[in-house]
Amino acid sequence: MAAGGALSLPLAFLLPLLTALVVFLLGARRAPWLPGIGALATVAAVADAVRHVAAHGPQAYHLGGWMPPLGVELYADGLAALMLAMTAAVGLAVTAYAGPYLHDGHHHQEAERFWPLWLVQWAALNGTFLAADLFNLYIMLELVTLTAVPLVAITGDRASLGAAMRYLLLALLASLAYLLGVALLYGGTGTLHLRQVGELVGAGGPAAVAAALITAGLLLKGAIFPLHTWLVPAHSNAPAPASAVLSALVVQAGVYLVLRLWLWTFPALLSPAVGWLLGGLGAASVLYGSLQALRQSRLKPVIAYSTVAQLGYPLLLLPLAAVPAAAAQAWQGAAYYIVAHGLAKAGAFLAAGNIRYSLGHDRLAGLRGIAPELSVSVLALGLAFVSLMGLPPTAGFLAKWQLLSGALGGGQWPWAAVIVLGGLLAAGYGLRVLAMALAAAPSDEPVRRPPQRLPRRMVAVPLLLALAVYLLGVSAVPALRLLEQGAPEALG
Amino acid sequence: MTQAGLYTLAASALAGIGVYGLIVRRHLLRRILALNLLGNAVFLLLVALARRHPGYVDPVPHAMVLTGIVVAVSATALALVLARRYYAETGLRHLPEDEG
Amino acid sequence: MIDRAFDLLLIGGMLGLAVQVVASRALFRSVVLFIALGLLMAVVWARLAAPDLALAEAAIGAGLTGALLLAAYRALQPAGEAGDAEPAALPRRWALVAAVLSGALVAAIGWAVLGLEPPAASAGREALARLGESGVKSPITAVLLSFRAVDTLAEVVVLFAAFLGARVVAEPLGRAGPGPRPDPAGGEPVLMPLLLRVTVPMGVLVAGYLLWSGGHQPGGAFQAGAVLAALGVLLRLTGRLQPVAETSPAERLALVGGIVLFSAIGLAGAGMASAVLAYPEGWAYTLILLIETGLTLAIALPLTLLFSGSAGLRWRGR
Amino acid sequence: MMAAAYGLLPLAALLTAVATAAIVFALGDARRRQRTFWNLFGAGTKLALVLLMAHGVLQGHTLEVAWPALPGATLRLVADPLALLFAVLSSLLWLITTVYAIAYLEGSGQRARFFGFFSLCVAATFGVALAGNPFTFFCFYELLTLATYPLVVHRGHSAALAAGRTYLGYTLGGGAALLAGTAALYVAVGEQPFTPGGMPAVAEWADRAPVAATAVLALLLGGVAVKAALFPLQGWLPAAMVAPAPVSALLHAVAVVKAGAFGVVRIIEDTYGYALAAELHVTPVLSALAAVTIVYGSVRALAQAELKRRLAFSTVSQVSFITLGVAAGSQLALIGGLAHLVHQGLMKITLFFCAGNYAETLGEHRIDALNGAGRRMPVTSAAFTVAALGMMGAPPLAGFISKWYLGIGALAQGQGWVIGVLVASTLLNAAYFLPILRRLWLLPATRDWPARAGRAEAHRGLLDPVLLTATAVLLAGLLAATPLSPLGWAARIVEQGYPGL
Repeated sequence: MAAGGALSLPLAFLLPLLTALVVFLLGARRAPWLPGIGALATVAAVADAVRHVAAHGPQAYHLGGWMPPLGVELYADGLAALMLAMTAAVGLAVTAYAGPYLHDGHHHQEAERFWPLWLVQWAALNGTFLAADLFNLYIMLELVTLTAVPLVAITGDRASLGAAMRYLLLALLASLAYLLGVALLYGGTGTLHLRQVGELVGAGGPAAVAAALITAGLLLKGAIFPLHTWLVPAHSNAPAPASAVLSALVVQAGVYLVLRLWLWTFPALLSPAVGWLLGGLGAASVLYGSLQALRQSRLKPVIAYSTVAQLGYPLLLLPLAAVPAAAAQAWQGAAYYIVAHGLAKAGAFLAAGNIRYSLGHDRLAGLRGIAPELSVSVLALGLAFVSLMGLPPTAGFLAKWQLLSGALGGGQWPWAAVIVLGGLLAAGYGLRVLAMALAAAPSDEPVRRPPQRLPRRMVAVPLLLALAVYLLGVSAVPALRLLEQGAPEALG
Repeated sequence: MTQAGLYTLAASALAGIGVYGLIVRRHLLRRILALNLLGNAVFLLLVALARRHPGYVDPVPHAMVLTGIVVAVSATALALVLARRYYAETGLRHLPEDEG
Repeated sequence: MIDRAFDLLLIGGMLGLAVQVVASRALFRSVVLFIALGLLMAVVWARLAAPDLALAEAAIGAGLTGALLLAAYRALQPAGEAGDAEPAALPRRWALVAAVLSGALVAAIGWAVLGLEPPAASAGREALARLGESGVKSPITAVLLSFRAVDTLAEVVVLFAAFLGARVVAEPLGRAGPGPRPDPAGGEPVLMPLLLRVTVPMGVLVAGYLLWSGGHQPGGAFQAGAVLAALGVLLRLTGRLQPVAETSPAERLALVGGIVLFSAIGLAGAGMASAVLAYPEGWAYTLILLIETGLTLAIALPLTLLFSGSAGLRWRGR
Repeated sequence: MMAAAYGLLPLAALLTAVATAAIVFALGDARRRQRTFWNLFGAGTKLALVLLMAHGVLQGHTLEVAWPALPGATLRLVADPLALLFAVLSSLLWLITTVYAIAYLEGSGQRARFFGFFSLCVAATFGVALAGNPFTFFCFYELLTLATYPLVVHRGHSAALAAGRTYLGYTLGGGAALLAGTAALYVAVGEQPFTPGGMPAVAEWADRAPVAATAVLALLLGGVAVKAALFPLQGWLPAAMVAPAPVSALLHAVAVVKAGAFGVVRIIEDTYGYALAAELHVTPVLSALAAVTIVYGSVRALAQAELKRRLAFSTVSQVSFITLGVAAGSQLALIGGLAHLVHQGLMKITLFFCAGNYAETLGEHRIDALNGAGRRMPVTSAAFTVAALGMMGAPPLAGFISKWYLGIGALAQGQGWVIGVLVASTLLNAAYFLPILRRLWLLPATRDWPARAGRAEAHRGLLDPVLLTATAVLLAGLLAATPLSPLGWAARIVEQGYPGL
């Protein structure tokens, strides 16, 4: 009976959780500094976990000292470490941003409710990235859902309530589909451990049915076309910090699990046909999401549809994973895509939140002649969009380059075409927004309502997130070296 | 057919009924009921599979179902509160985009 | 033979009820039938050698869920409105699509389970074999609080999160929960006070027994919490517990205290025992009982509050 | 120690421009004096660093900095003579344009945004110049697109936005082709540095898979052809004329079109090598397109009534001389093409500055409104005249030098038809420039322009840059025989790098 890996693994789950509980116990108003402390502690735990993975390879922590299949294992390889780190960055940013956003006198009630929900969600997200146990993942997924839905509904207007309701019903359906698959897998293998199941499950009929159910559930949670319908109303009606975590983290956790399970648990089932099916859904997401983003007249729906599009790219790994010449680069590209998208999308939503906070709306046409007070936020928005477009010098570009090189290297032209076309479409919707922000005010404009002053921290946070994407755009090598720790054997 | 086999088949039928109800019924309360039917189906499947082993009853699925029941009641409670608030704000008992 | 017939009868009843729940024209009927189905499920669990589940299902699956459903049904049914006024049904082709889809699902799962060979080794078998190391005698309690303790921890957090979420979208006190609250001082059936005077102590006693007995036989924090919650529902319905808009410090402590305690003991395991969520040698039973006591409250209170539709509750005797 | 310091120069110069942009953004609109200081300081520092680099290269130092961006893709900046040709040009003109722009934009809004992106543009141009491999080249090439877009739409009215859309439609489309081509190249041969005469690995690959190699070359050239405004991809350039004059000057004379033309040089000469490109039958197509563009641009220029639009079509025409010089395949033609890279930059920036001066001082945009402007604004008009004559190829000005080398270079290669193109171009240039000169100097003024603040001429900040660049046009021609003239440097590049042509 020994735990094995680094203590920071369980801490990454327990620290934000305990912070949430204490914040609830004391009340956010009485301890406004507490979420920040908890966030920093969580970041420290994640940093330690990342350091361990980088230095000593994948870390497996056996909770309670029980080895699987009896106990639940927390497992951090390079991929999980990257996800944890990305979540920590976004989480810290959102925590810093939400403070002034919520404590401005209008949102006291929201603040009391936001903090415990968000901190529990952070814990659950870390749990999702770490859990190496199919049933524990189910609970983590439910925890993510049950915290995400109230965040969508927190403003309490008609649109957000409807969006939250739809989201909840579909997410519960997704969880149950997932659990149904897990039940079949346990029935067939007698274990819930990801890799043990992978070793025992084989490629037979029951395994295929289980994989199909689990994948359908996760695609629904990951908002992959055609199961994306719930995302846009939910993400565009939520308040800015919630939109940021929902788009940057919550849906990406679904996509992460699709990759995790197909590469570690069901590699035997990943035939070319299955790969093409999943990749095809990813490609459809890329194209459909981008085209829809081009047609929106408000800023937040543009960003939300861009999420649908961006979530499709990592799935392109699945058809490429089986092609030896493509697998390694595509793997790196897909993982880096999730990281780049998370940071850029959080930055974009927070910047959009500033615009909305200040102007009171986010209609694209109303962005003309935007006030100089908002120029930093517009700059942050623009910088984040450049990464979403996959243009240099951003992390989004490096991810796209790797994925594209993988596709070309494997002679997989259709996927390469999707990647290039998706980038062009993203440029289309991104620059449509930026053009409005750069445009001069129409001369017949009535007197503008003076924009509400933005707290400094709310101005700085989106810019810092956007700049992080550029820092990761200078070199992906450190992150990709981390990713090599425990890379899946299924590749190639 | 064994007792466990019988109940696993019953579970799959129950899952089908749940999914069918979820699609064709639009009243929010009915959708929540249908989700609970599906949940019961999953639980039944787990417990039935636990019964197949010669000589012992697997306690792990039982623990999973026990956990699942609490998760299910939590989710149901949240869904019901949300549905009620949605109705109070909009006067609707279904989601509007479902028309036609 | 009799066994087989009984199984078939149970399954038939279960599926028949499920079909009725979906197909019934009257929503109220669907709700009631669903509650009945929950009770039937409890029998099924007992039949499948899962008495723990039978207890939990009866209390939570049928009891609490049923109470929540009935309250919601009433809230969604404006006074004076006849019938269910359901939204128009979907076009026929959708029903067809749904039928095909769910049919395929049934076929796929059915086919899969029939092809599923029971594995030679399983986590459950190992759990039974190593039960002695867990410190408790009931295999399910061992799985829930020792082998897979993190599941239980996370699951109580799920309940807490649902409570938090319900607060976000809560309706005004007057409309929330089971609706208009009776004043216990006003007219109520003569026998009610007497009934409560018997039920409440009995309930607490039963909960305590279930909690204590969980270590070696069916029962434990879940069931105990469910019984307490049922008691809470009863007191809320009879107006002994009145909804209030603020969560009192004591209630806050009861809501999260169990989780904090569980996490703290879990974390202490990293220093005092072999790992996080491991118990020091010889302390397992005591600590598990302690944790379960905390969890009983952390299960009972949010469930009661979810039913009540309020942030807190205040006692109001006659 | 010294060598290591030299090695860091490219990075230092790049960061100077980036830091200038960051400082200018951070200063905001209000702090004019500080912004002016930092703009000039940044531009001056960068020029000094680039000149130091040129010195270092002459001393025989290797100026290189590289770091891995991805496994198998390096960001690499190398100061070879060809890179420095472009880098010196862009740094010098940045400084001059900054002076001009500070005066030109006096009093207009969003200046922090303008100058910030302006600096980023120059950083990107510098990166394009020093890119040591195709991956790096692509990165900066796309960065240039992004950094110029806010400048094109700077005025923010609907026409500017529409032009911006056109601009991005073309350039991002080109960027996508370049991305696909570059990635495919990397997949085929791995990472190779730009190598004068062509990458050996590409030659081997082309032996194995000539069709794929040709397709990738077509993608690469298609990508850079957009910015080089090669027919039929020139449509964005006249549209982008809505931008303020300093932007037109920078875009058309230095940054964007030159990045495209420079890309053609890097791809033909340093990636595939001329011999391979010719073997794959790509160079004849390229020279034909260049010739068509030269004639097409000139013909379209004839019909323009607005001065800046006429200059824009003139750019379309003139930039293709560089491509033509590359595609002709002889040393002399390449020298002419590379010299023209600088010469055209100097001439065209002068012309745009002058157009800006007329617009700013007289409020005139149309050619037919400039009657008699020469007497009113003699200095500006004299500069315009020098640059226009240079464009036509009148000796001893810069334009004559490059056309001369192009002509004899093509003749040496047996491509006599190039002479025809040159003659046609000269005649057309005369046909659209001489009428302007006639109006400036010979026709009486039809309007009575009010003097602003007691001055007849444009004010100092607008005038000095014009004088400087016009003088440079003159000197580049007169001193062409010296080793450090643009021609001398171009000859040095070709003799060292491409002895095999």
